[in-house]
Amino acid sequence: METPLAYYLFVGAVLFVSGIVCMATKRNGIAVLMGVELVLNGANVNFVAFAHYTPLGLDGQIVSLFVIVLAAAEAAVALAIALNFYNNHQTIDVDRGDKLRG
Amino acid sequence: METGWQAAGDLETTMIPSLAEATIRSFLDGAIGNAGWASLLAAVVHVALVAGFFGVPAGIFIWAERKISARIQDRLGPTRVGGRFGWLQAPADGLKLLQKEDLAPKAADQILFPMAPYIVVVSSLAAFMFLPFSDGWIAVSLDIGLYLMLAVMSLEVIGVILAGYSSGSKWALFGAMREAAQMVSYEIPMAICVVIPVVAAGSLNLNEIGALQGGWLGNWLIFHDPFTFATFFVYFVCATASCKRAPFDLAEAESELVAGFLTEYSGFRWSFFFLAEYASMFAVCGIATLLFLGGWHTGIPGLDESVQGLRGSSASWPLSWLANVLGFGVFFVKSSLLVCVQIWVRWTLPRLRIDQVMMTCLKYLVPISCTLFLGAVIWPLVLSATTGKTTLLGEPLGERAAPALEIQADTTMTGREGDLP
Amino acid sequence: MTHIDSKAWLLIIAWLLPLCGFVIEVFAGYWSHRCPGGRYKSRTAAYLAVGCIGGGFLLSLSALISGISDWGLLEHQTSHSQAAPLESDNPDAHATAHFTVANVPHGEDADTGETGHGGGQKYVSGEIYTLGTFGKLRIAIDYYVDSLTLIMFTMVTLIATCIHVFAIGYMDDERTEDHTDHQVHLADGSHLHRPGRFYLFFSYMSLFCFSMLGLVLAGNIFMVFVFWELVGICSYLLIGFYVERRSASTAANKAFIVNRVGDFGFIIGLMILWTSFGTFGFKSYTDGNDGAHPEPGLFEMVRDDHGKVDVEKTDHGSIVRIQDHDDKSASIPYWLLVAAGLGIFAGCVGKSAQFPLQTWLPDAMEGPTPVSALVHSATMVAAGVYLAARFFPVFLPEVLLTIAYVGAITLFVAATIAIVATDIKRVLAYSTISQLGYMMLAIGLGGWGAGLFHLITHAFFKSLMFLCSGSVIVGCHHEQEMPRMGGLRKKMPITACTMLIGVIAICGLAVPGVSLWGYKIAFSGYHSKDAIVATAMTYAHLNPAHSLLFLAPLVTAGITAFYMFRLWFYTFAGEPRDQELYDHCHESPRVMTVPLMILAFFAIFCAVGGEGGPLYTAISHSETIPEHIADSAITLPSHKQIAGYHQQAGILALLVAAVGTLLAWLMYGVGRPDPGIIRRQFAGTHEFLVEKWRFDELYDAMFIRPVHVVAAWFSSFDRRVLDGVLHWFAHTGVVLARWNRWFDESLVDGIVNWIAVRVQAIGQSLSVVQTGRLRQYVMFIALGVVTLFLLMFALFPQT
Amino acid sequence: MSNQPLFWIFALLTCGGAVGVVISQNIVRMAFSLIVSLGSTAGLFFLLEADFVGATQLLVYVGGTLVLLIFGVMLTASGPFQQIRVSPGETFLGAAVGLLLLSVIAFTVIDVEWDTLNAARTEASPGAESGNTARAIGLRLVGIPADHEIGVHEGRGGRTGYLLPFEIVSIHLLVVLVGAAYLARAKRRVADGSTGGEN
Repeated sequence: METPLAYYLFVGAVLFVSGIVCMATKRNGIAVLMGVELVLNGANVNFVAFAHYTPLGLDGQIVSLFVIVLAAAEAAVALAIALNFYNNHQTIDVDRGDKLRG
Repeated sequence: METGWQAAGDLETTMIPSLAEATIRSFLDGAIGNAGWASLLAAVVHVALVAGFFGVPAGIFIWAERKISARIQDRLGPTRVGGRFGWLQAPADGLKLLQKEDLAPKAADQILFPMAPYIVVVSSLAAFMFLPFSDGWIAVSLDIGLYLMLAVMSLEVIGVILAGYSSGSKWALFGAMREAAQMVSYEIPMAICVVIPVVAAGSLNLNEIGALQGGWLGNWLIFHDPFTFATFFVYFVCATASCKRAPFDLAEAESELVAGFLTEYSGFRWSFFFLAEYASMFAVCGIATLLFLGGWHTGIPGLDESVQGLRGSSASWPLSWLANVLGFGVFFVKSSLLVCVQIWVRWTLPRLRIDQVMMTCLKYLVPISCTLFLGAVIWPLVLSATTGKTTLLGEPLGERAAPALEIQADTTMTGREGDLP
Repeated sequence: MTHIDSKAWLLIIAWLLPLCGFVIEVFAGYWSHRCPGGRYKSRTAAYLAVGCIGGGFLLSLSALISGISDWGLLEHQTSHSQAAPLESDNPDAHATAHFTVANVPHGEDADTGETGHGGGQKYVSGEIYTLGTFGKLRIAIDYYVDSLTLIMFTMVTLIATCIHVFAIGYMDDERTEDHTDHQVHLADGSHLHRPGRFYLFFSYMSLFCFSMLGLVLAGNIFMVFVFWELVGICSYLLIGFYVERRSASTAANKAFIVNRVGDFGFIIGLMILWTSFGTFGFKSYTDGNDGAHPEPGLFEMVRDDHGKVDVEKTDHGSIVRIQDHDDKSASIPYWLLVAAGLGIFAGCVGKSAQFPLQTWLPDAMEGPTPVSALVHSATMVAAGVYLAARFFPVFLPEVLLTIAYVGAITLFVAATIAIVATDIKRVLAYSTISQLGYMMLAIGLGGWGAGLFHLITHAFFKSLMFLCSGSVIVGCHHEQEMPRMGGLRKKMPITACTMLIGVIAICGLAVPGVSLWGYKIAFSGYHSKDAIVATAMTYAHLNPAHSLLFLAPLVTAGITAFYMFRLWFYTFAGEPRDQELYDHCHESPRVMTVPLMILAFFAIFCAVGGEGGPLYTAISHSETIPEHIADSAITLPSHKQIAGYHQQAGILALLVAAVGTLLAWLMYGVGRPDPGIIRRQFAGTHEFLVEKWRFDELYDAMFIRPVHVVAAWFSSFDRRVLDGVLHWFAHTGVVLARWNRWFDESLVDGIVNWIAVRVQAIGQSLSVVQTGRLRQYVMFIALGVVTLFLLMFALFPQT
Repeated sequence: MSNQPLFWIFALLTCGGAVGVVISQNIVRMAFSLIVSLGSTAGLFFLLEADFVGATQLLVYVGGTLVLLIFGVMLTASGPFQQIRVSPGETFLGAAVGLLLLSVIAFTVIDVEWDTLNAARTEASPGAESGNTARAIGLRLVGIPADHEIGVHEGRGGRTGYLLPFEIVSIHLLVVLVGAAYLARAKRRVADGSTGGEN
């Protein structure tokens, strides 16, 4: 018997919600980034699962590849921002970045 | 070559995902009669075999390193343990390390510190799953075998970093950070170098790449064109660096960092790192053998063909088995020679500084590998435009991909469902 | 631009060369003159200017030679060669012969004019560029080249070259970064320090040469006017070159404003000519009209080929038929043509400093001496004479009479003032005015050739004398007062010698009765002045009512000799009056003396042969000989008639000049009678002359004071009436604005502020959410999503 | 072959890793949990016959996380195990919102009839059991739709490809790398004499 699609979707949901909660509760900037990665991964799981279980075919996989690549790009930029943030504030506590101005 | 080419050309047979699995599993299937249990048992057998291929060469190389370094330094090395050449030295060392107390510093992270060696050793072991030791002797034969193998091998560095961080020691942390920087940097030229023979062969499947190079010496991808020839040496340098071997062993530079990320480890866990290092040396050298040096083929024209003939007669499996054993021997000898070169280099060259290491990679190896890639792509085009052939020495290898493409193009044009891999 | 005659080409290039020089100098001059490290600036600008004008001279010379060969300028016109045996042994016979034909004037000369025209056109004219066509009015850059143009070009470029070279030496003290002007006293008692303006001087000079040449080259009266004004501008710039000196800037302003008066008449003349004739051109084009009937010019419209003006009497007075015109019945009232001529002449009066506008020229001596030499003696002031000569065909007898009287008055008045002037340059300036009066007189008397002859000769010797005076001034360290000089001939022999040549030339001294190889032993001035006096004498005989026009030049010839020798004796002869000045005095450098010698050569020899000589012959080829107008009261003398009086006039003039010279020698060379005693005896006259016949005072009373009164009246009108109206408007505006402000502040601002306050309040309440905290935002997003889902489930169940 | 046990193993590891990321307060442990979660996700991909995506997941994501790790260590290096804690109230609030969101999504997942889709899929592609999708993906990326399931669908056209997005993403990556290098470049200080050596 094959694993139902709903199971995969649930896994994706857990990843997604974990990412959201991680972003919402962590004060460490790097941890926030990790939350973002988790959210993207939750989406990816959904894509690949739908690709497998629906007539979507390879499209789902390709979109997930794009997501992975763009996530890497996003990580690069976000880390550069984090580094600058650290240079300016001597910390990566995102709560310290509430100045809303330069 | 003729037979090899025929075997490769027969898409339906060569594109079966895992040849070895098929044999072992079908054998077990016949013996037990339950498909589920049979596949489980087959998996266990595979893991055992791979672990064996993982452990035995490592042991041999640990011994070889001692002997070769001793000879280079005008010593004898181990002579007593196990007889004439001290050949039992490696197992004896392992035994000694097993007996040691499992120490962990107080400042260490109590979860990550013990876990780090396992990550290293598992990722190193997992890489062997995708390494064909002979034609079809491969645990998991995938179309993206090489890709996955590189991916898995890159996991090793996570263990190193975790080890360095969780030790709670600045020497360990320094070593880990150096290792991370070095690995991340050297992966780039290494990946590009790996892609060059892949372009020439037209496949990421290591088994296919190996099978393609049968026939004679000229068919080896290292002789495919001048760029692959140069690529081999660049790859070898990168591979050496990615194994943290001297002269790139900055992560455990004794003179500066005590022992780098290994500082706080001892006994069994320490031996895991050691084992993983030698295993991955063998893995990268195996990749080099498969990609450049003809894999399990001897390179002697008549011999290769006859051995391939043995394989072709799949009805009598002992004969084909014998041929594969021979192929394994050839593969092992080639890889071991490369490992010995690494050992030789280690005991000859002094260690670089970390900035020199980074500069070598980013300023020299990356541009060189990019240039080589460009050249390797353009070479067959130029050559076929001028001479009509795509290679100088061997038979054209890249044509393998052409029929597949044609079929796919037909499929798209007609809208007919093709039976494709 | 189709075809342009080669002579015209040469002249156009010669004309444009100084413009290039000017552009380069004025834009690049300052930088090019910086020497690396040294405080002296280089002479590059001067070399450039000299090169341009020298090149222009060479081109003009080649054009002249080309003209001579093309048109045979050196050959006497057919009837002249027989009818004017100038130094005939039997003058009486000629005189009687010509008296007999006086009643039928110009019979033979009319033929001359015809042959002059019929024997091939002796001019080239064409268009360089059309600036614009406005209906009938066509404004173009034309050229009109005849022998007069060629000679003027050569003369102007030659003199200008000499003066440029001289100026290199004269302006040398400007060639520094820190020039001290000793004549400008600052409030603290020190002198003005400023950067030297060496390059600026030469750029102005180049611009002046360009303008003057353009004026001469011009083929239509409008272009003449444009360059006329450009020349005026250059004059203004050069007079005010030492702009920091109050006297210099005042003199520049005076020159400019006085010239405006004349130009006003000029513009009126222009307007009359255009409305009546519809063209500005002198004559029809010879170049560039491919076989088509050329558009006739002014000269052709006024006079036919025989120089005849077609005058008709109608009920409304006399009219002049316009000839060679599409509309055969086109005409212009006689008086209007007279007015046009007077208007044009008014411009000439201003430019040539004729009575009553002569007052600006002496003041113009504030400029550097090369400027005085070039602009205010040789060329620019001659432009007025040139224009009068050029427009000779348009002038009717009444106009000519006016010209003659103006010239006569001017020459006498200026000469009398020159007697008492003590500034060396002012003496020369008044002399210039006087000589210009001679030229005007000659033109007015119908002695066209004589006037221009004198123009050329005068240009040479007057520029020579000015340069000599410049040399003296430099040698005496910018001392211009003659009473402080004396005996300088020992210190500066070359200057003294060349000056003496100039003085003899202007006085018209000669050795009577002796000739050398058929030529009289006389300098250029003798020949030209002789020609004028002869014309005047003939005229006086023909029109006895106007005998004054003969007496004035004759007497003035003596006065001229007197004051010129006075100048020379004052300056060069005798004993030094100021020993210190004398001791520091020195001869000028070679760069200044060589031009003197060149000019001296021309002052001696340019008029060789007199009226039979090449210069006069060449000029006379451009002459339009007017035919007598039927009921005119005036009879113009013909060449033959003049030739008859030549001998007499020459002797008379020489005699008078000799008397003047002798008197000068007695008074200033020997010192007996003592000039001081005479001055005291005629104190009133002397003062009157020193105050320049009180022209400045007269103008002050006549014009300046009334203008002041009128201006004061207008000013009070402005202040009382106009200002009152304006103030009322302003006050009303203020009241309105106050009300407006109240409206703005209470109502408009109230609404806007209320909205702003509301918006701010809302924003304030919302800003609580805007914490800048990343985690809260994430939380908001999550909550928002959940809320959306719940809303969706609640609102659209089971869809 | 039944993949149920493998699925459960990987699913639990994935979810456990994700929850570990949330719960853990140590950045390196979080990263470790993340690696476990992402690696297991790659396993799930293999189960879903998306080999190439799985391998890419391992290579790219693990590489990315590796860099995250390095940065985490670097930027929290002021204390060896520095932690920035949040207040319990916030933690509780976050957990509550998370659970709410999870319940909404779970409700949605359960509420949909997935079996119809499953049925459609089994009809459409009986033979797509192999996980060797690398070549097909590659062809699709360069614009040749070799996937028979998609290629024949009416309304999609025969030439569906991802060449343009692929190129765009490539350029995008390049730009991002350059930009990141610029953003993170070292602010060079003027070297004093003592450090003027070779570096």
